[in-house]
Amino acid sequence: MEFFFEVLIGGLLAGVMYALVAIGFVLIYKASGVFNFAQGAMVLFSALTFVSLLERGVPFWLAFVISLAAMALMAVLVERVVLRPLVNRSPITLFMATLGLSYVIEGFAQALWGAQVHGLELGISDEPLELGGMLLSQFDIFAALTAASLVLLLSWLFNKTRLGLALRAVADDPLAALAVGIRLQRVWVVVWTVAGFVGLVAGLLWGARLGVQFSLSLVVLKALPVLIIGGFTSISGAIVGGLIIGASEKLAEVYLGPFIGSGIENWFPYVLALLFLLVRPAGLFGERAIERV
Amino acid sequence: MSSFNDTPGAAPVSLPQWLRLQAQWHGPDVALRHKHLGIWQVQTWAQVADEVGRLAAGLQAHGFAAGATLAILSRPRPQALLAALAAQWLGGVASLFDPLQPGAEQRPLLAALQPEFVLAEGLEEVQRLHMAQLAPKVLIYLDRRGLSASEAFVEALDYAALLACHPVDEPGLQGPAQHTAFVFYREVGQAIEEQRLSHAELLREGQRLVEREALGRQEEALAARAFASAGQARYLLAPWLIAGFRLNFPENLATRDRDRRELGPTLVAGTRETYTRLHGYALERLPLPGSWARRLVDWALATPSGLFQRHLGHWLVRRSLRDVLGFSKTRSPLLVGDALAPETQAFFEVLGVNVRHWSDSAHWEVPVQPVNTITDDWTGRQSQLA
Amino acid sequence: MFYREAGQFSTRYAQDRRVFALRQDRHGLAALLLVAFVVVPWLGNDYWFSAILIPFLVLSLAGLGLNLLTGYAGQLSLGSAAFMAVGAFATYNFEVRVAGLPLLLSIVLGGLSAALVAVLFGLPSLRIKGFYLLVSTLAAQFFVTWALTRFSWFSNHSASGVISAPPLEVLGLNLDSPAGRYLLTLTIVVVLFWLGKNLVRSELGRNWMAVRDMDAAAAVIGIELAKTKLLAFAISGFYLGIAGALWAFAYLGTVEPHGFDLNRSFQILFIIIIGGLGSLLGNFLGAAFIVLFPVLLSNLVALLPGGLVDAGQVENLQKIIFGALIILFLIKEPEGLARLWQRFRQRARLWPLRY
Amino acid sequence: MIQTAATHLLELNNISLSFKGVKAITDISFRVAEGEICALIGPNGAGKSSLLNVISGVYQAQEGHIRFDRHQRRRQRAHDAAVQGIARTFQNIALFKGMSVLDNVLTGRNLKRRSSWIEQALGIGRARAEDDRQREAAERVIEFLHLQPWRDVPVGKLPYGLQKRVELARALAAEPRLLLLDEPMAGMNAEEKQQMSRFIVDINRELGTTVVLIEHDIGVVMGISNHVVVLDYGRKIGDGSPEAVRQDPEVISAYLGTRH
Repeated sequence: MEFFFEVLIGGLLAGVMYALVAIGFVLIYKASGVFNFAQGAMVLFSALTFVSLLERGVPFWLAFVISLAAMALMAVLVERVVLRPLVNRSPITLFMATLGLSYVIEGFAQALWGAQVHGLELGISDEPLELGGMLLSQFDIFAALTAASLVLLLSWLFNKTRLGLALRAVADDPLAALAVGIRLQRVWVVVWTVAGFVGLVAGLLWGARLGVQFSLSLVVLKALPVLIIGGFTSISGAIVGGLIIGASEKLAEVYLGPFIGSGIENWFPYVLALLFLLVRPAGLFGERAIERV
Repeated sequence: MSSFNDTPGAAPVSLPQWLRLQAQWHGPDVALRHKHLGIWQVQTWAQVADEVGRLAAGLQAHGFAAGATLAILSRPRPQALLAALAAQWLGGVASLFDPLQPGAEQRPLLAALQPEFVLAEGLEEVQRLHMAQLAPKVLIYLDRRGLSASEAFVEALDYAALLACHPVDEPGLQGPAQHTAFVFYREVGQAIEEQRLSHAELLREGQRLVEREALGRQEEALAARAFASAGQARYLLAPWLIAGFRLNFPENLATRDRDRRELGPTLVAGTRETYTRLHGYALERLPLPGSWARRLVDWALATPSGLFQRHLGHWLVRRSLRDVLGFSKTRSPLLVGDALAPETQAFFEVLGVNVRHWSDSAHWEVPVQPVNTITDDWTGRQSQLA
Repeated sequence: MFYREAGQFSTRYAQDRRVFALRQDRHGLAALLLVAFVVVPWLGNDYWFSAILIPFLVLSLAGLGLNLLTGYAGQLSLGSAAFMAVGAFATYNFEVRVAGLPLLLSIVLGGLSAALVAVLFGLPSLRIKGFYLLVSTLAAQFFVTWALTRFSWFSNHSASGVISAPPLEVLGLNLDSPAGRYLLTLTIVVVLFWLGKNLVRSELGRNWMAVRDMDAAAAVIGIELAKTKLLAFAISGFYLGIAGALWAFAYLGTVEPHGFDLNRSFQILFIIIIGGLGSLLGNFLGAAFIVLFPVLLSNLVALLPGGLVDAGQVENLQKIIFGALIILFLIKEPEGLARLWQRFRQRARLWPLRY
Repeated sequence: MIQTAATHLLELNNISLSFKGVKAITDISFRVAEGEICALIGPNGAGKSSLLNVISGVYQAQEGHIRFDRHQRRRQRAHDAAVQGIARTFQNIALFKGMSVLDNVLTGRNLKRRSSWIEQALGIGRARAEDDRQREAAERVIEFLHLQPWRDVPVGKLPYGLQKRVELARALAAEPRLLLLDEPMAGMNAEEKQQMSRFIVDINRELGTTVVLIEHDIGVVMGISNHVVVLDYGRKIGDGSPEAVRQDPEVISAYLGTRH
């Protein structure tokens, strides 16, 4: 029984990471209707920038700020070069554009910082911690707390600030937002920057786990089923979805693995997401629009 | 060249006789094409002769006899042409009216003429007859659409229904060559003038054209806009029947330019309007002034001086321009009626299309007798004079 | 300006339906085929066959496979490589397990197996659209590669799941030489493209485009969405499967499941984006680009003074330029290279007039 | 109730429809006689389009049932409606923008297909002969609506008025018994409207197709229709001949009085 819970908790904490990436996704989708495949590349880029700076002896906070600035710069470029020219094109087109974008960012990141694996030490010991008869890694708990505080920060940002207001307006009805004088472009830039910031945090947590390397950009593939389950438009949905995916894939790996073979966590989330879709086509928290003809 | 040579014994003296001859000697050859339902529908000489025969029978059954006049108010369509031939087949006269002429001009004309036998293309034409207070004895329509509403429809006949009759075989013998084949009317001030064309005159003119232009069976002719004109009868219908080439009808006025390019006619019998319109058509579509393309075109269209300019200009511009306009196969570009404006003449000249002018020797006269009865002495006189 | 169209008209609908309505085009195609089948095998060297022509042809075919699904039927897919893998491994198994089965037949059977798998993963498309469908195709992508590595039966229990080509023999003549493999590929590709052209011009093709452009309207005019979509998946799968078999046996010779990973799927998606969605010609153009571009780039880099760009960076550079190009095309020419060609052709047919 | 003698092609009985609890249509019943032109009028949001969507099977009514010809039903898929011979056009044009005019019209005939897709792909069996028949039928529709000059133009490139006509052509190509037109003349100038009404009347007269149409232009409605049904806030407030409806005080107060 403990074992089950340990697996579960481990899974949930992995899910937190998925959730973090998925949140970045949701932000961008809400604000600009773009299904941003490049989110993974952003995670990689930000994390890579950060560690490479550390390795070059830049102090932690400065490195963090610089990486953040880099993400902001990227956001501006993306808005100028990609989003603006493609405004009111089909969602599919925008998606494919972000596919190209992810190539650019990945290529750029690796050209800039090299492709080798960078270790990352955030200075949190990974000592197991005894909690209610279960062993939990301190790092995991730290990660969970970081994620939680990040979510709080975001919800404050969106519900209390003018920016948040603007963003929600844009998300609800871009035209109306324009009408009341909200500058879409600016909102986009901000949102992509925030998404970059979320990506950075996610990148650091993952990086500290598995080392900062190319595979980071693949988390995006896990984020997709998360979004399917949570719905593209709901942050809380992204979190819940992330936890579900994380937990279920670990459990499946451990309990189903022995029967049908190891490595099923590669595809299990998708099958799960599919099942969800067939039952609830709009995800748990998503809104389904009636088709007007 | 012309099938005149391979005719046995006496040469045909009327249009219908030529038609029958073509059908006898070249039955399976293509006589007509009409772009309809997206493709060029084909009719052979045999089919044409048969249809005309049936029509004649149909008309006869409704009291159309030698000397009667069939007024035709229709755009260029095979059926209209065949109806005219059918009337002549019975020794009658076809009188063509152009529905594209403003109704205001036509109404008084029709009102004055009061033709007994009328073929109207469709609803609009029938309505036009009504506005002219026309009550023809026999009204034939080609397109029944919308007619069910109008009252004239009750006794009107469907062209298709007429074809049900059994063909009359002995065509056009009810009358000598001096019989009138076509009569055209126009209104000058208050007076009405007529122009009569006898079979003899048409055949003579046609024969002249056939020989001068060395027209053969392989010609492709496009019957475009000016259908209801003496020139068309002289320089398109008669040669068509004599030389036995193929007469083609475009899908409709909106598509005629595309259709002309598709078809690539070898014989074009156009009026001044035809060529002027084409000239304009080309000008408005040429590359915009100032662009390099336009400079190239202008250079190529400037009357070629050097060998270089002649050849390069030909391959780069003139050759393709000629093709786009549908003239790349045209051997005999004929102009019927008034002469062309010099710049238009020059434009086609440069493209290697030198439009040849055939003056429409029109004799407009005030009718000697009430127009809805036939007199032949005038046309007889004409034929003796020539 | 090379077109002389006057006098080319149809008196029957059959003539009007011809794929190449204009004589000039028909002659051009004939010449092209002549070159491809006679001149090239005669002149070409092994490097060109194995490194350029064969992959180019196979990728064109794969592009067509995806284009039928995405470009014509409007169903986005990221699982192309999976269906290629199924085709390759199925063909392989038919070859090793059924004695004396002719090569072409087992390739076709491979294609059919891929079609089956494609239909299976296409089923969700009956309920879900757009991005949601990506999940299904990605599921295919990951599940298939997993299954093929996991169960060694598929690779006939060979170590590390690598399969290698059977002797390529058609009607008794051996095609193992590069030229032979080229001809085998070329023949299959030509036949399948001819079939594809007929398909997209048939009722089914129109229904696909109808579903793509507006599925609500398509349903109202009586098009059966389910049947239409599933057929798109099946036929697309069939094409991709055969492409996979050729990729494995005519091009690489030996292949493992990870030769058909997600990147391959992306590659094929890029082919149709660059080449042109909803165009047959586009698949060739896109494939040619994808195959030639890296070669050109590396040659260019080689030209640069040594050390300016080191070999390791070339790959990154490639990625950047590729990604940038994708975005550029989506912005400037969403219909890809094929559209550029069509526009040129339109101008040429009307030259010197503008419209 | 009008023309009770005539055979009724379409019969709506107590149809009700609501989205997420919001009533769009409340208990509507009326009958459409074979061969008539029936106009649905009413202010915006009166539920006209929703009603059309119910008839053509795009929406499913929660209550009531529809009888078309002999088929009695509560809910049915759009496909079934098409099979039974109901064709329609949409308020905001729903053409297949990527395809030519001819291809769009041809899609309208997909239910007339008999040969399988394999036969068509390989060009064997009855496929070829059928291709000819389908093409000819499509061409007849194109001719009927005077679309020849644009046969090969992608519909996306056509002006609005023409697109409306192409959509009508696509519906007509299915040789429907009942034709539903959702604001066929919306956003057209007087000339275009007149031409379109001409077409609708011709379709009704020459092809004997029963027409149900939604139109705001009262002049047009009174001109071409011989049966008018008036809706307001999802309820039927008038039903009868144009003259009768024009007199009806309730209708006047609800609609005719106020221009929309």
